[in-house]
Amino acid sequence: MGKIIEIRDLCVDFEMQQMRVSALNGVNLELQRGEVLGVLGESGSGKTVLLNSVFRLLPENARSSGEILYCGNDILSMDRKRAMQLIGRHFSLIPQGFGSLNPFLKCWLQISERPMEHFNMGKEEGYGTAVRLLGDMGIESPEKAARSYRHQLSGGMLQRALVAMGISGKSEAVFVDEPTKGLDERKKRLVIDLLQLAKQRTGAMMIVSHDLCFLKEVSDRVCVMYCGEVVEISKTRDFFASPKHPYSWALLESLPSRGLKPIEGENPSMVSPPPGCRFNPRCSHRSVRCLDERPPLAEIDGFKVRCFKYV
Amino acid sequence: MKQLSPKSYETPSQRLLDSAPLLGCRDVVKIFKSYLKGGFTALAGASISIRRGELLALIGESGSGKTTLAKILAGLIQPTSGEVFFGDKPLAKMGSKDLLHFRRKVQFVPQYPDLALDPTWYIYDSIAEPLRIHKEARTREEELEKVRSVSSRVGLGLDQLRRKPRDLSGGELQRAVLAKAMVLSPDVVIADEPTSMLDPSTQAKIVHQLLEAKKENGFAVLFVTHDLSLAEAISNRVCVMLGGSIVESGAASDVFSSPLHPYTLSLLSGSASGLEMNRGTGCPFYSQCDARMGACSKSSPPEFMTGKARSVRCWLFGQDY
Amino acid sequence: MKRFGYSPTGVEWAGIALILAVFAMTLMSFLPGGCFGMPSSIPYLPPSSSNFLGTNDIGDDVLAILLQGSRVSLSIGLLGATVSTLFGTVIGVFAGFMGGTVDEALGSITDFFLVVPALPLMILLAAYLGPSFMNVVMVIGLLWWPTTARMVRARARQIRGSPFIEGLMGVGARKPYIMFRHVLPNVWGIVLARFVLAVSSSILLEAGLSFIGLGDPQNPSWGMMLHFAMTRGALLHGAWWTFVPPGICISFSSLGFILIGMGMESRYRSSTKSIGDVS
Amino acid sequence: MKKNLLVGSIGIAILILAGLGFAAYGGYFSTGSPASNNTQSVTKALTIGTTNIVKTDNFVKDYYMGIFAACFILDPLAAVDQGGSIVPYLVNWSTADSKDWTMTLIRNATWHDGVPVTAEDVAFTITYLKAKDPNYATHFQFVVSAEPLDNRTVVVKLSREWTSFTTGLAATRLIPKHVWANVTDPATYAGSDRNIGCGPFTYGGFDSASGAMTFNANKNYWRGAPVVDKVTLRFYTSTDAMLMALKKGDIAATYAYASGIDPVYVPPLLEEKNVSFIIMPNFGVDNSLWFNCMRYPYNMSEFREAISYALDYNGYVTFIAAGYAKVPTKGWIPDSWDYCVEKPLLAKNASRAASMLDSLGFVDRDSDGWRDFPNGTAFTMKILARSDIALSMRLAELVKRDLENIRIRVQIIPADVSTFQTITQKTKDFDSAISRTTFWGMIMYAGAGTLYFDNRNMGWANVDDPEYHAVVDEILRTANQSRTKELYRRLQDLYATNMYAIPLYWGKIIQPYRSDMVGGLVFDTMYGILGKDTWFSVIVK
Repeated sequence: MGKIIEIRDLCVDFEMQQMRVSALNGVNLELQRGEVLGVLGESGSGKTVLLNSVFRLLPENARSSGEILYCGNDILSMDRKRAMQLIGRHFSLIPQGFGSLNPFLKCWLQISERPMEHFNMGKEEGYGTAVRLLGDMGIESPEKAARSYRHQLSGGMLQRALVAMGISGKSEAVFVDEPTKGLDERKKRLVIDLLQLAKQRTGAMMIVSHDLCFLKEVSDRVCVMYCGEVVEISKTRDFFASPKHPYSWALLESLPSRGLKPIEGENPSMVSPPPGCRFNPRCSHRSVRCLDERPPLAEIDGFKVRCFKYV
Repeated sequence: MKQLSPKSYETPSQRLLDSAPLLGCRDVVKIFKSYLKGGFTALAGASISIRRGELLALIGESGSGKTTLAKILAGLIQPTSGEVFFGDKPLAKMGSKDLLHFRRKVQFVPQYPDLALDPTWYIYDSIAEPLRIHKEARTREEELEKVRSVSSRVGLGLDQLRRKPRDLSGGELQRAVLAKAMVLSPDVVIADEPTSMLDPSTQAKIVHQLLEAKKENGFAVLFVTHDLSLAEAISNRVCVMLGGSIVESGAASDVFSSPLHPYTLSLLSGSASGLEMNRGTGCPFYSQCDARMGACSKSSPPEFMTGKARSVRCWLFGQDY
Repeated sequence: MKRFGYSPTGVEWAGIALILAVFAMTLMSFLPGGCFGMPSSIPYLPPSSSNFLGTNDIGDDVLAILLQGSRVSLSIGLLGATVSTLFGTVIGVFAGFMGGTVDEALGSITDFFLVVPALPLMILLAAYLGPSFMNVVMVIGLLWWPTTARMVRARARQIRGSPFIEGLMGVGARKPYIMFRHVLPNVWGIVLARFVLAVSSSILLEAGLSFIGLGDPQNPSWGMMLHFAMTRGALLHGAWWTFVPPGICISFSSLGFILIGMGMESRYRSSTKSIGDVS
Repeated sequence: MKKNLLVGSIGIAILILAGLGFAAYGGYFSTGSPASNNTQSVTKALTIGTTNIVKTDNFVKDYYMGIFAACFILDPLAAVDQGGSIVPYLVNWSTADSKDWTMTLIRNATWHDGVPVTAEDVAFTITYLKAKDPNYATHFQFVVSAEPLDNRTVVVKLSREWTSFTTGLAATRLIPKHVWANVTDPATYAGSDRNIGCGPFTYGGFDSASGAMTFNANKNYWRGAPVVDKVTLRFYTSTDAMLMALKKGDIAATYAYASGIDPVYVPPLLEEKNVSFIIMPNFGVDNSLWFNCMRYPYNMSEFREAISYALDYNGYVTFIAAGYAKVPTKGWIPDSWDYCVEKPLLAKNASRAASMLDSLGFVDRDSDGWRDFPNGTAFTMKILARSDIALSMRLAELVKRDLENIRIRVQIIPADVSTFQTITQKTKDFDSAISRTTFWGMIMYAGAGTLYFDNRNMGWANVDDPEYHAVVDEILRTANQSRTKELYRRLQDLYATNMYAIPLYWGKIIQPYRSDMVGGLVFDTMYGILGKDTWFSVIVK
């Protein structure tokens, strides 16, 4: 198992008027070949910023430090044009929602857009690829769907087209942004099936989501983010069986199937995060040490956790 | 906050089932006019009734018509045919005074909390607005008192009341929307997927606050959701919606432990694939049903009662009666 | 993410500076006569220490007239913009919120005025009504509202469709109440931006009307200064001081309002994106 | 999108500034290339610029087309000599009692289409124009009938004695009966023969797009063929543009009917070595302040006199006429007329004006700084001015400034030419007005400007004074020249004492031309350099 992407000490700040918002604080993470990594976090945890940093999509007011290594090349510090080329050739993105589909382009054009641009795929080949992919996804008449526009397709078909977009052409890693947001159970089911299909066609996959049940089904490893920090990285099975970090534990407890217990307190402000462990104001296990010392991301028995409980 | 288990909210179902329906509708059909496609049938004869003090979960996936049904019950849109009644009076025959009473007693909580409040108003004013419209508060002090008490019930502090919607998080917004719905002390709160856009921990918090408030004030809740586990955790009674009609209803414990309709079964087993629903004649689930019969494709099954307050729309149960 | 209080960008600062300059000119024009040079007995006197900007064809001090002209341009600009914005907002809100037949009727009126070529009609109207301050204001007001009405209507429609209005209906609020208390405050940003842009257009239109001799002779404006410079031989005299200053004033004052208006409009757009995203 | 708009608007602003800058120095750049006129070629052509813009080439409908038709293609019945007297041109006349006039054709004129001019045409012209053209309705107001006696004689019968009937003949443009006899509405007639006359030029055509009208020499003119073969009129919307064209040599001379160019243009032109000027005394009063003498308080001669002391006549001479004018006398009639009598010069005397107004009761009663009516209500003097003449508006502003100095609140009412005429001649709803008079107007009716004063005629001043009416009536009946002169003196006494109108300045008619391109221009009292005599003496260089 090799590492496809290694993120080292990634910090991202946004410069607003008069203040600095820290969105990511020293994130260390790697995406292994062949795995599905689920990045779990609630809104404001910085998971989307993480995704955007990998794709060099951060807005102008963002200041980043640290490294994002792909085959030893730092994507973050690379010349922008080269970086975009590298990202385009090796990574692909399944965006969130149908809004990212261009309403004025036919479906197949969008599915094959990336290989056509980065691998000199011809138009006919592109069309063929799109039809084949859509067929593999379980669409009964893929030719018709490939020639349709956004508004002519149903929700399920669009979902398939989105995933097809992500896996058309060769890619080392597929990144998926919140694939289940606002979807009902049956659609979620479909997405899970589709992603399983997609997993077989790519090197690795990273899924960003806040949907615990969904990640439980698709991911191999889970990385839990809280307030711009990675607080736990575990195997999925272990995580759902026995979460290590108090936050992970509380998060699982808040699921309807596990008692619907809310986490006390509010998400902390990103402008002035609490000192020490960022979870300490809401933590039921906090000690004096947690108040002013930031716990390290300790590695124990194959999982990593940022809590003094385990140090 | 004390630890709560879902069962602690359950009131003896028998008592609930005996009481007269508070708000309900009979055979409601709603066809949205469309110049291009010649109309879209969102509701095909749905009947539902909400009883005093219960928490009724309306389960359905997107496109099943649950939001339309919720809005019709809240009096926000007019049904094409069928009848909505509040108490014993049909909505269509209400005078302006009765209608005002209805508006006060039935409150609607929309799906997107970030759009449910006027972005230019302070949260306090938005929450106080129903009081002002219905002239419920005689003085500023009384209004302040009412707004504060209802806000603290959902966990909103004075600090948040002084802000505008854009300065609040999604969870805080949804709380404000809840507070606004509860400020008139309604009899029924219709919540249209109030937590579908929220994070799990926030969802848990909001649901708790809703349930706490319900317990204190005793209003009934129609909780529209597509989240089965959430529905199972909180509801007394469940209606499952499919293709514009209610295919199964009954006490929550019964439905979740022994689902009758094949669709409910497939939902609970998580095996439902993403195939499209049948929009033609016959049962909407016909094309995917494992137990389909000849009758299923010809006509839509009527409601069969399989027990007290338990009904299902499936030809499978037709022979029993 | 939280938003912060109003802090102008560089472009808007430039606009504010220009507008402040115009206001300063207007304030200075109220200083007692003679502060800026007395009328001279010599026409087309070049700039000198006694007349900073020289004199015009009838020996008036150009600087004094220029300052007085700022009053006219500013007041016509503001009044014309007020009339047009008021009209546009009322029609826009009404059409957008009521929808249906009301919307269609008002919409076709708006469209009619949109396609009518404004400038020729304006010249015609101004010529017919006769040159007077209020007429110029009315002409500008009557012909500038359709674009405002359309933008306000679009926004009002958007607001009408958003859940909070639906919620208000559910609470039992009446339509006029919703229109005044909720729709109006929500179109306010766009109205304000349109107002500022309309001020700029009014200044330019007034200058145009005055330049072709349809201005109000009681209130000499910058456009009228240009008019008399052009019709009384300032060009041949090479008396640049009679027409360059009013030209600069017209361009810069309208530019100032344009800059601010555009800034406000883009600010407004970015702040209301979220409502537009969800249908 | 937004950025484009921004860049665009800044770009426009810069363009405007650049344009202004260029315009500022444009005067120096365009000293112009010498004219390329083909003096040696077969045709001698002359191009003349004018700001009197013709909109349609129908001389009944279009005022300025009427002027140019009279200059080029039509002949008058009588002419005006250098001293302003009416002399025979196409016809001579005699009368015994100033009521029945016998007119005799004295020239062998032919129409442009070869038909000879007969007495029929003369009689037809008088009756037709009186009936169809509102201007001639006043010119021939006392005409009862005009009948041809034979081929060369016409008898005109008047309803009353009218010694100055012949002045109308100088204004009459003889038109062919065979063209117009069947035309019911001459103002809309568009037949190809509409511009047939018997004048020195035939009509060449009008291009309204390029703003040019041409006339070709009539070789069969009864005075012989004109010296130039072709005259082109170029129309300019502004004097500036016209004078630029003159400097560049695009046009050889400029023309403006009855007024010449605005004198403020003269000083900068003096530096041009090839530009010369024809400067002639103006027989009209350049500009007067006319009072509505039947409206309170302008019906009080003391009030009018008080106003006359408030005005700064030297200022008008400087600012409006650029020095090419005189301060007028109280007698109103310009000293270019030989019957002008010496009267005291008008002069500003603000304290006297103020004390006169005080004694009339026009004092500031509500202490707002402005004088009020004696009964205490606010007083505003309204001045009607021609909005289409920049000079007129400027003059109104100067008058306003002077009156405001003696604390009279003034409002300028701008009016275009037709509105001005309607208000002053028909509705009479005005306080005062500023306007010029023309030579033409000065000789009409009883002469000496009576046309403009007498409320029984155009009567801008709306004079209802029986004494004045008596003098006018006597002039109309009197055939005796010396008696008429005596009566004109009497009129000037009345003007001086009653101040029905205050002359603001007596100016000059100034027409610049290129001395290197044209010479021998003759100044006609009525039509300036476009008078008939010019065409027989002009030298095209």
